[in-house]
Amino acid sequence: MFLQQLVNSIVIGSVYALTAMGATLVYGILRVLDIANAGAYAVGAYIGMAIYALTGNLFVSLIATLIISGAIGICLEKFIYLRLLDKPSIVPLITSIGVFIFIEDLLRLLNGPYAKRFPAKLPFSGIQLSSVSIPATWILVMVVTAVLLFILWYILYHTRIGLAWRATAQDMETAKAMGVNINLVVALNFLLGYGFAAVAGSLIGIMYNSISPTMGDTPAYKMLAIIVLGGLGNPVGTVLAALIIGLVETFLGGYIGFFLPRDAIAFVALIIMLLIRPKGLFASNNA
Amino acid sequence: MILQGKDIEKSFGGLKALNGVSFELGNNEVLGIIGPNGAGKSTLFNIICGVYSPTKGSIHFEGKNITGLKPHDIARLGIARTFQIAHAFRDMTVLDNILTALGIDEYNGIVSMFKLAKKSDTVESAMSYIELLDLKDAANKKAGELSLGMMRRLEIARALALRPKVLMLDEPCAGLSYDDADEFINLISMLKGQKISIMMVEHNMNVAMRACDRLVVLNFGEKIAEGTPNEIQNDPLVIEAYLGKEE
Amino acid sequence: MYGIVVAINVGIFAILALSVNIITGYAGQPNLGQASFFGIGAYTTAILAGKYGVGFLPSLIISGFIAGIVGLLLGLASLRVRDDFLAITTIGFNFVVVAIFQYVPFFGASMGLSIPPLKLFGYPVGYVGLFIIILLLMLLVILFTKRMERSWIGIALVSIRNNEEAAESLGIDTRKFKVISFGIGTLIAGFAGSVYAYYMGFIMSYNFQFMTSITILSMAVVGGLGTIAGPIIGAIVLGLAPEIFRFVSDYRLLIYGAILILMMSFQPQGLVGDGSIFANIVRKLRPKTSGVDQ
Amino acid sequence: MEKRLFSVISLLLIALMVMSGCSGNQQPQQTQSSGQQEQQPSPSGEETIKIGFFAPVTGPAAADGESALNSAKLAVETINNAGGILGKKIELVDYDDNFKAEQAVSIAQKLTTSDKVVAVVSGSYSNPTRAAAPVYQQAKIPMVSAYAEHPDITKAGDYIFRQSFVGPIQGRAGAEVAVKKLGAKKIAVLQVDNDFGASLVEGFKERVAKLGGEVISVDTFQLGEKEFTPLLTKIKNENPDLIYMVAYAVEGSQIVRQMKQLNMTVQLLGTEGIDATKEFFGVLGKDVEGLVFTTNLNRDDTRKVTQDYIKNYTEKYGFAPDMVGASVYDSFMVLAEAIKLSGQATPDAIKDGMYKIHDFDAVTGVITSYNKLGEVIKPVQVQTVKNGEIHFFDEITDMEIIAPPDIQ
Amino acid sequence: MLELKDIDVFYGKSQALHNINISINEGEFVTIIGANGAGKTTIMKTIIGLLKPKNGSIIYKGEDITHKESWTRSQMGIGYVPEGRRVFPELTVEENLRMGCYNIKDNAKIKENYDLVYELFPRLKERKTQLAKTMSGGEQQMLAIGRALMSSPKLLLIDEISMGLMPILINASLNVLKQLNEKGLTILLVEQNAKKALSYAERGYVLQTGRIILSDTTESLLSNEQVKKAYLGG
Repeated sequence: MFLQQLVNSIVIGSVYALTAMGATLVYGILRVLDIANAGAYAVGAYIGMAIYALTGNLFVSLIATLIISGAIGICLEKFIYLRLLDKPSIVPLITSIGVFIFIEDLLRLLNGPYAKRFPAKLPFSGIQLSSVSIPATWILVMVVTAVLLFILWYILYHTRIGLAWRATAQDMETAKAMGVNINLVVALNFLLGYGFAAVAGSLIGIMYNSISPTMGDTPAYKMLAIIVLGGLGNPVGTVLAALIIGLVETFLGGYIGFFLPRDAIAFVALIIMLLIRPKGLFASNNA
Repeated sequence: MILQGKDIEKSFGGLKALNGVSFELGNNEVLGIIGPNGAGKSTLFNIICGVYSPTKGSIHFEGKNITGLKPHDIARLGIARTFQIAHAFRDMTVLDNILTALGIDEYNGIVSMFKLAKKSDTVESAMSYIELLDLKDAANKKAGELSLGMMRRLEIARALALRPKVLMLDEPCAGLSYDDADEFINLISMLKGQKISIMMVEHNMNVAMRACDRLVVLNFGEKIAEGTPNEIQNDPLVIEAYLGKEE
Repeated sequence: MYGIVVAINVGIFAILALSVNIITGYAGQPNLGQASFFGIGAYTTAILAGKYGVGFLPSLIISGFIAGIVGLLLGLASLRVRDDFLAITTIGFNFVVVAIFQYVPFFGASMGLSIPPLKLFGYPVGYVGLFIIILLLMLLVILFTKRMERSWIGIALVSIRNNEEAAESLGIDTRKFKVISFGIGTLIAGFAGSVYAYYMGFIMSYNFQFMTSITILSMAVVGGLGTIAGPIIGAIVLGLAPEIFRFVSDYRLLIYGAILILMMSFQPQGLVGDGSIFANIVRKLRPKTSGVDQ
Repeated sequence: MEKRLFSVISLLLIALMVMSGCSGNQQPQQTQSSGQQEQQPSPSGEETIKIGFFAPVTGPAAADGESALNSAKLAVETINNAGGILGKKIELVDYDDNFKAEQAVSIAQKLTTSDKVVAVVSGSYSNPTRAAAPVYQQAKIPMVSAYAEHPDITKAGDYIFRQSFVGPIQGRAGAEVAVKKLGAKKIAVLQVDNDFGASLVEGFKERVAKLGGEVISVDTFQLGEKEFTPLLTKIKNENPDLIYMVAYAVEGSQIVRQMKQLNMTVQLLGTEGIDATKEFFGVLGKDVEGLVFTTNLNRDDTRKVTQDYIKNYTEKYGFAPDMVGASVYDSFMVLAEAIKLSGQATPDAIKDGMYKIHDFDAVTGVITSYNKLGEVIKPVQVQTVKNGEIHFFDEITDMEIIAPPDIQ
Repeated sequence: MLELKDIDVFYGKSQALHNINISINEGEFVTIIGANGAGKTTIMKTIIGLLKPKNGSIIYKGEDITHKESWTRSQMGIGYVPEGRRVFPELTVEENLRMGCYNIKDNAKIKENYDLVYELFPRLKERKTQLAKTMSGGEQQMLAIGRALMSSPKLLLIDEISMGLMPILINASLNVLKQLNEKGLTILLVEQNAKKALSYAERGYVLQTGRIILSDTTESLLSNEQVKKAYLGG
């Protein structure tokens, strides 16, 4: 049972990591708490399902989901966020909540309120050990998360544009003067930020074989707790925080028992942490 | 002597920003702290005002040790300050900016903080500071709409409204034009007439030389010279610190 | 009657918007968890009036004070964090408070709590009576805010919002005033919660979720933070929006979202905030006054 | 320039809102089901009987809201096509409560004062229904709650009726099935943490104890929860004979799926919360084979009303109806019956008519009557899934179990 | 090579630069000196494009770049050492340098530039995997200069080379600049330390409160009393 719970927590943590990554990337560059990112999560699930239904190819649908949602993200950035950056931080926050409400309701109007199925056929089957069972969809989630995070890590730490991303997050002005086209970096940021959230949504849709317009509700707020625990804008910290929350939730909720609901655990952890270490568990010094 | 710093040392991380700096501000004196960029002037200034506490050493005000007090406590004792980058309350009118300082005795009590601020006597008193700094036409304007020169005057007016014994000015002339700076020097001499001791950090040497009775020169966190403007102007160490050494 | 019920709703939310305005508008501290204090007030009344038969006024007052005390504590804790971190702390607080209401049997847990109909001097108070009570409460809050705006505390809070460092340098203990603003703002939210409990007759944790906090804050922001008219106008606009748009019932939320986006994009200072179109018109129309209080 | 233009537009938008707010009060919007508009002459003033309706058409419970609204429209259409009642057509006045109690209260005011309906059906959850009930009671307009579970709803007064079983009844029925029919001794409970879950489990636990079974654990989860593997792993370890799942469709479908993924084969007993065509059976497909659940809609019911309803709904909306829809549909039918019985379409007459209902042939079973508290007395249906279809499993008629609470 | 024509720059409502006219020829070593707050950094930021002038134009190699973005200017060969160094604290030395040649795609050229910088500042090579924030002020200054050189600039803008540096390091840095200048790099140095700057540069401008008050060869500026006044008053 311990092993099974451990696997459970890794799957949950992977999903959280992928979901929170988008918001982390956006915060890293623009310093905006982007709740609308959870809208991309729901949009991604619908796009993924639609393209999968059309092509029957999971790989194609995930890539297309990433790109289409990323494009939506870029539009949001260009038409809405960019003009709000010099305003008090509460303004972009409320705007992003407005965007989130708008997206969710648009999905309901377009697709109806009922949950839909997302039955993906996977080319591999689950693993069954004596005490641990790992369904195929879990493997998919873990593998895709690992691959995406690896790609992100590779982009951030081994490519020119990734270097520019990190430099821009640290000092936008100097990065500009070094010849970095900030518009491009910000666009990439939204492409990846919204793309990742969308893929996370697709994966969740497949994993639970169910997508609905309101599926972004819980992630929208839990991801806030995770990105703060991870040190706001720190991608590596976010992954660690997501895994830790996955672990704590699984073991507190399913193993030991906790007097509050599972979803509250992340926030209890958040409040305790902020009181002890106000800049997040993995805050970098310049954040 | 009203304000005294003894052997002040301050490190940030491993870097020593100040190293054993002492100074004395006499009654009704204008003391200038000068030095090239990165000399530690602002650090010293902020230690006196309670923004930082020193790693070593102490600050004494009227014989009392005030080291480590919070900025608002220090303000209440009678040390007012201005800021290098204009810190006017931009959303508030000029009048309200001054009123903020006039409330110093009312902020402590739960009841007194609910007393009306704009009584005719307080407004009158605020207006007197506004007139003193020649801001009358702008009294009902938002501070954010003022020019930099006016904003600096507003900050001085606001600091004066605390009725301080010591006025600390952090680069009061940064970014000002000639005329504004000239006016500023007149203002300082006028304030001297009102028995206020002044300590200022200033980059504009023209102003520092003309406004100050005495200067303390810092370089790399240490005091390298102290004396009248005349002595300082001819001190080879100072000239070297500023203009550099000729090869 | 329908009009009165809608007005009661708008009135309660106007009080709430005014309450968050003291914390976020005047003192400049982001607070996205105001619904939790609204809830604390409502639950206190539900327990006092529902379980122990306590009368209206004592329930109202105790509810306000309990919310205010919890608010003071949150204010104290919040001194350690700033800006975005503070915003998220308040969100987290909201989730935890709702979770406690939802889980702890004393608070009715998942069954919610019922509140007996409001009676004053032995007579039942109908919606009209409630509306009058809310109007009175709102009037008190407005008068209080006006007084605050014109007194030293108001000046201190606005100066903190503008520039904390400078406020400190003028003898203002910024930490103390931030905590006080939390205390006052949450106290008022507690009052609103108490009246809300009587009005609804039944409360559940769901009513005080984070989205409610957002609704409250959006009203204050859309109307104009740091003003008195702003939160009230915001509450009217956003409070009436769901009622007005009933004829396009399917698109109501969509329109709500769009209003938030458009307002923030083009009038981020709110409808009557500084520099908004309305404020400029009013400023042009109003003769200049010296603003002296005798 | 562009900026200015947009701000003018947004201001206009707001001005428009304010203005329409002023006029909105005098002219309440009355929506009619779109499908029926051509079929029936447009109802005017005196000729129609106005029945109000509210459901969470937007917001987090939108799926149930739509099922409810669909059935409400179908019910009105069915009645009107059959010639109406007392020669008058029914006019539906429907509103969306956005899953919010405050909105349900203002809708209640709107329906009772400006819309002047003679009766109301609640197609919403407990929170809005419970908050609105006193308003209807005070206005003396009868309200039938279609499927809200909270026990306090009917306590608002004699004008408030419930068309579904009060929670503990279904819980008790579940216990009968679990222990007697399915032979379970050790039972694990997995419960949604709200009034629905709590009240069912209350009745279930009490009855299981009486029948000699044992509830070995009760685990709760939040509405909207997706991840049940931690809880299920724990339950798997406890090795129960049966899991009593009190959940709604979305969460329930995840529980079933994740049980499959964990290779759990233990018998599952569900409740009416999962009885949703699209959200549960549609999502699960074949994964749900063998499930037993208590509900009020018997798909195998051979009576004409039930079969007609299922057929008409499926034709009209393209998918099979569920328990929420059936309950709403019945609520309208019951109101129509009450009008017929009292011969008058006034609120008081309808209320009196409701208490006169006896052995009424409803979609969700034969209704014995309504008791003084306004609770329905009818058998509990037990269904099972065989070959991917929902079929009859049992029917609980024992009065000891199905007797609702009453006024003492 | 670079020409500033009638530049006015404002911060909000206050004017920071008044009618600035500067021109630099190819291969020159020009300095702008002036006390703190005179507007030196503002000029630099205006040239690199981080601030937009309200009036006037900037001509670089015959092209009007007044409305070009910073990154375009950088691509056109303007290197920049910002005031206070502004190295990227969380990047390694090597990554900081890589940022300098952000727009060079030719790997051989990049390698060549690395070699050049490491030759000029061997210390950087020793510390190439270290995070920039862990380095001393002097090393950070070297890094900032090295970073600017990585782009193979035609024109190098340096804002305050002396700030917070020990005199010996200032000389070392200036010597490096002189060397580079002799190899053909055009340099514009903004400096508070007037004597230092003037003894290395060929030509100088004196800036006071946002205005150019003097412009001459460095020899004559060194002997000009007005320069001392601009600093020490009198």
